[in-house]
Amino acid sequence: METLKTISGYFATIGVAFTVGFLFMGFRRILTARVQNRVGPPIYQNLLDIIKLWSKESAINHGLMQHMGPAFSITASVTTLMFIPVLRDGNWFQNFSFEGDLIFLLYIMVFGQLGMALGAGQTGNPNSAIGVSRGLSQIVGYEIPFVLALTALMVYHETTSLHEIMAAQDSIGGWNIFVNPLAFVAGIIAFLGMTHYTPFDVPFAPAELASGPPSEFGGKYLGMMMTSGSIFAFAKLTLFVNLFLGGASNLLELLVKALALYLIPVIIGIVTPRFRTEQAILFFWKWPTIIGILSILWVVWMR
Amino acid sequence: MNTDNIQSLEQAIQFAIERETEAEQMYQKLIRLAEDPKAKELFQELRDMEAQHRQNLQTLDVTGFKEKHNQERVYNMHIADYLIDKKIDDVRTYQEGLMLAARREQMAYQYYSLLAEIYRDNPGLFEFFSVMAREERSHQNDMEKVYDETVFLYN
Amino acid sequence: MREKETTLYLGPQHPGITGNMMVKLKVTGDTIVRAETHVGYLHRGFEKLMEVRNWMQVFPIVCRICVPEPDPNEENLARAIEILEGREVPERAQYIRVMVLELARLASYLLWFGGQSGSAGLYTMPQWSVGDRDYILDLFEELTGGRVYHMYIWAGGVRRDLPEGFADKVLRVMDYLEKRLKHYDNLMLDNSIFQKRAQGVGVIDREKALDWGIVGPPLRGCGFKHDVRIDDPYLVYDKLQFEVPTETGCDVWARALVRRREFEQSISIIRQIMEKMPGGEFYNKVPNPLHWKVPAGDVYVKTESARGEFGYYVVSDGSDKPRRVHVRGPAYVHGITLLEHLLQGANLADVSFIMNSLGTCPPEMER
Amino acid sequence: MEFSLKGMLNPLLALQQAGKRPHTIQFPFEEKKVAERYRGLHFNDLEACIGCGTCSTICQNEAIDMVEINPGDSENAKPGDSGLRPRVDNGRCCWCALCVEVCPSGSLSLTTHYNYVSEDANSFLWTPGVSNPDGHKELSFVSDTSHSLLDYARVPMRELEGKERIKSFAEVVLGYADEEAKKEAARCIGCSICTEVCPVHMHIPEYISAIEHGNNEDAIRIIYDNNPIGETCGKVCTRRCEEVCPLGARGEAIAIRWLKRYATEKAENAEIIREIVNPDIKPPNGKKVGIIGAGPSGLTVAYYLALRGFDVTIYEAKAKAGGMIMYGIPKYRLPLDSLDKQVEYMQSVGVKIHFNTKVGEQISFTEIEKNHDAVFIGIGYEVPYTIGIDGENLENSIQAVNFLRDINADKHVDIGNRVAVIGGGNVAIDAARVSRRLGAEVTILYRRREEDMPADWEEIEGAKHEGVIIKTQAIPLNVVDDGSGRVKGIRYGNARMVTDEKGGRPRPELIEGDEHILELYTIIGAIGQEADYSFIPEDIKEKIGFKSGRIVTNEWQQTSVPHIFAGGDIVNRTADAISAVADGYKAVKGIEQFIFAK
Repeated sequence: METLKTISGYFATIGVAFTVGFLFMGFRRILTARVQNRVGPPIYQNLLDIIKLWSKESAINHGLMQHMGPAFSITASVTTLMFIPVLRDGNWFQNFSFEGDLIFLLYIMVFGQLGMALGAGQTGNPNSAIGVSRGLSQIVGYEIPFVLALTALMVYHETTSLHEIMAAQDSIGGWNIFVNPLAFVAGIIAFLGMTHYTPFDVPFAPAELASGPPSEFGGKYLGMMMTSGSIFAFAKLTLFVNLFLGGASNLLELLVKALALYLIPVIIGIVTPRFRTEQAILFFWKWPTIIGILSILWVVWMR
Repeated sequence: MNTDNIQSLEQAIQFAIERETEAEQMYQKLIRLAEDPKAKELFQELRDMEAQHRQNLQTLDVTGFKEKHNQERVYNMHIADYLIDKKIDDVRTYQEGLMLAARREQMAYQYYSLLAEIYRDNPGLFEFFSVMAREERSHQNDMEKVYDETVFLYN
Repeated sequence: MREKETTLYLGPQHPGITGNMMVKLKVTGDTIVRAETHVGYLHRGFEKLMEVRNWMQVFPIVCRICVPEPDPNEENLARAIEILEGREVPERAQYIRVMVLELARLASYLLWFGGQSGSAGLYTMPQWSVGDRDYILDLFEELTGGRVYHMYIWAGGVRRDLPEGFADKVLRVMDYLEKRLKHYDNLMLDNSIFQKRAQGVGVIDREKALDWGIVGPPLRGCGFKHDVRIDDPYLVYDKLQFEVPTETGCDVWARALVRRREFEQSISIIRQIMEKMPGGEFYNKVPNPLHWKVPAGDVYVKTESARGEFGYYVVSDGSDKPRRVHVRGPAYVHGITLLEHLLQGANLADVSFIMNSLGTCPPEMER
Repeated sequence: MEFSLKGMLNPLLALQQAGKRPHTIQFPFEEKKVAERYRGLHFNDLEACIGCGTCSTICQNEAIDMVEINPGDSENAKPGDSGLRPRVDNGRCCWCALCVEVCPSGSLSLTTHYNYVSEDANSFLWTPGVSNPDGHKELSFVSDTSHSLLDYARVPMRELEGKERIKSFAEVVLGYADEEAKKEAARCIGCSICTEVCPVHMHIPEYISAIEHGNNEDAIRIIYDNNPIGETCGKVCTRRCEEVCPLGARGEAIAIRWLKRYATEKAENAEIIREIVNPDIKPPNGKKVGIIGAGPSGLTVAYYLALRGFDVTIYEAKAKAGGMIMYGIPKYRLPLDSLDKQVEYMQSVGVKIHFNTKVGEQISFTEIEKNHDAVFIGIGYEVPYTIGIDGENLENSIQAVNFLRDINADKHVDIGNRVAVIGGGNVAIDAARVSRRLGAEVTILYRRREEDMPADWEEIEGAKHEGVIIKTQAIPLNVVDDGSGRVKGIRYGNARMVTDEKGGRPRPELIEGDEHILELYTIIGAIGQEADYSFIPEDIKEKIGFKSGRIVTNEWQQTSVPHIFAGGDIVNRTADAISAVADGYKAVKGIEQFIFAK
């Protein structure tokens, strides 16, 4: 009985993640359109796109790794999600969180990108290859402030368990965003890098690489990637909500907090041009890294 | 047959048949006399027309007569009224032939109209002669139309 | 040790290219070692086509030589024929032509605003400027019946008179665009990241700019005050007041500022035109187009297009077809020789960025 | 990396736009209303279109081709309509609307309809008007004569003043000057619709184009290619070509006749014609052809057969060649020397003409038959119909054909000072205008309305200018005798017009009692003519088929007697010179085929 409940919980998590993910993306498309003086598509447009893509057949074959790429990507997204507790407490949506899950997440979050990189590299399209190399370079860029921010939190809370970090933020004043704003800033800038919205969309830059890694992928592959993207977006947002906004005790709270967090990359994405690759990496290594180090110092000093 | 001793419809028809036969013979003679191919063609047509009328009369169903005759309005362009009355022996050309035919039809109309007046008391005969008069009037109009279209092409 | 070179084909179908052309890039990492422009994907050899079309049939062809700004082509051809024929153009038609040319310049610059920002990833800007350009296209639609290809200016004048109430509509659009410029500044030109991307990128060698035959905003961005409208006024430009802005940076940023300031000047020119527009005839009718012959002779005419001096060399042998129409488009210099030169050593990310700043117009190279 | 605060915050102001009304519309639910002059997909008014193909000519993309909408349309088309209609390949069209600007009939327009989606590539071949029958409801870019690239106004022909004209038989039309002719010729759109209706299929666009470029000699050569009496036709042709000229749909037709006249008149005498045309005369082939009647058809047969090496002899009853164009057309329309020049030129290429040789009197038909390999009969309609009313034989009641013949032969005719002409054809108008020049007051009595008159409108106008009174719907009833066998006047009645239910032309119906008398000195009948076949022996007459007084021929003008050919008025119903020329031209081929097939 318990097992059944757990398993159904996993599926529920995936369902919620997917739904919230595409709704958020739809929301982003509408907001972007409105700022751009357009009406924009309906909020469920991404769902329609995914359904359409899944219904297509793909005639191109670049070898096994091309099939595996999107599969890796979706696997990584789901796995990441599985190790993120969606709600602070209660029995539902806890998934596989365990002691030290934060360290595990640091690795597993990159896994999807690596899988994609393998798949895209297989296609032989130079645009994909360059996109992949840029993407990996950018990971190198934003991982540093991200790790610094996480380190600050781990040091502060003396734990590597996400659950415990969540539990520690028991009141609004106890939220890490207020307790350690520098870590939040470093983390959110790294988060901008993770979302691949402008100014950090060099891997995909249409004007340069014609969308980069996914350029040889269409139909079901693209559908898989979009599905993966929806789930991964939710996973990341949930992670950040858990880390800095004290998690959520119910789904509604989670949605509100996640949306608030999501607005930051969306808004910045609307109004900024793209950094060049080296500008982006230098940027990550400069401001957010300094802020990240400062946040650790701050924690050390506070303690 | 004399007009005086027409007593019945059958006799009246017989009378009319004789008139048509006379006309037929006249055109036959003209065909022989005419040199102009167009005139010759016209007289042949007229002869055949009269022959057709004669046949129509010969096979006329007396009982159903009243319902069958034509009721449409007949125009009168009055061309024949003012055409020179040609004698048969003078007629050689196409124009003269047409003039003769138009005048003849007109006269036939007048003749039948008169007969209709005379036999006003006899409903059957009156009806027959009226119809014949109307027929002849329509033939006159046909002739006038032909005259209008050919001789009067530029008039 | 030589790094491994990757060959990248930018185009002929590519979101970052300004039309159907290809830039073949040899890249090491993100740096371009060599760039080669390849054209031939777009048009059918218009100059040659014109030699087998009669004079009137040439007008629907020339406007296709530049998609974003077809009118200088029409005006050039019309003016060349008028000079050869000695045909007078009614004054009203001349004013209408200037209005059309300046509206086309605005439309072209709006498209540039979009292209320049879009190639840098600022996707909001193209949506704005292309949307705003549509208000100008609406004006064109009302005036000429066509939105993009107008086929409106032809020998002897213009094709139709202004529709009723057109002047008011033009002025309303001008007021609107002026207001929008502030938003454009906020989003694009004041934007730190845009400035970072544009400054010091695509620098033209000022010493060689004139020798290379660079014209228009790229030349004015190098500090040369060169503008056909001032140097060799045509139509009624000598009766209008306007400035020719210059910048000294020689880079993408300087060219952007030049265009931004010229945008204001064009608005002012259009306002003057609407004020001074005389009445009267708009068309001095040409003979039956099916056998219209233009006297023998040759003539070079030029117009200041949004990309710079736009010249037509027209030769007539006195027959009903042009003997030769040579189009001297600025994009030929900017898009091939200059672009190839500027791309050497540039960052891959800047290829279409530089391309846009030069006003590269593939149909014009490939006429 | 230096960031200014302004550089980071100003872009965020863009977010204000989120509250503004969007620029875009939601397409399938809303549609953009296009401008009044929008150039969308084509529409063609199929009724007004005449299939001239000018749209197809001007289209620089070659997107328009002319097609039959239903199979057989071009065969069944009415005169002046090619039966073809434009079809637009929307894959090629660039919507420049030059086709609209040059459409002479104004049938082609562009519509507000700009959205067309189909998976079937063939459906982009769009026949305007068929593919969008409701397109007339959404017209936007329409053709307007004030904007059109074509010139709808004819270069006016200079003429003598009406008062001047009646003083003499001087030619009324003065002809085009060089510049005028070029200007008029430049209006031509070269569609060849005229060539189709011309009985001879003269190369009209070609010679107009030659005139436009100042190559009159080329024009003359082109004209003489299939019409040896081009100059006569240039003056008096009934010019069906101009009736169908597409420019006539909304303006004035090209003055095709005057242009032909202009070109041919450039050759001042027979030698010059010979020099310009410089015909290729084949060596004699020993075959002889006899031609009866030196009218337009006979002359045409003679000329082209002579060029082909035949020994050609024409037998003409009168003293001069030309037939009806010599004796039927007054001098002020066709001066004598003009015709003489043309006949002289024909004689110079080997045409022999025996004048004053009436077949049946001076020479028998049988003899001609015997001496020649083939015989062509082109005697024309010379015998007039009479008025057919009482008093028609009185003194001074004459026939127009005879009257004109006498005048042209320089005979004196006493017509007095008051003349009535009966009829409404060209002969009637000619007789009236000649009478006017002889100093008489002239009234034309016509049974129908003026618009029913078969005469040329230009002739009617000319007559009016010269002071001819035209009484329409007047039916002559009888000629009034003055008691001494002379005409005293004419009694006529007014008529009302009755429409023919069976579709013929409206018929005049006499209003009884509405009668008037017109006092006159001379009455001229101009009702119509017919042929005199009396010279043909009875046995041959039997064999040759006649129908309504006309000789029946095959398409090569051959009668059922194989070596006898016929043409002109005795064969065709159109009664004009150009049809006679056409018959002659066909007979040339027929005779050649017949003789060499033997």
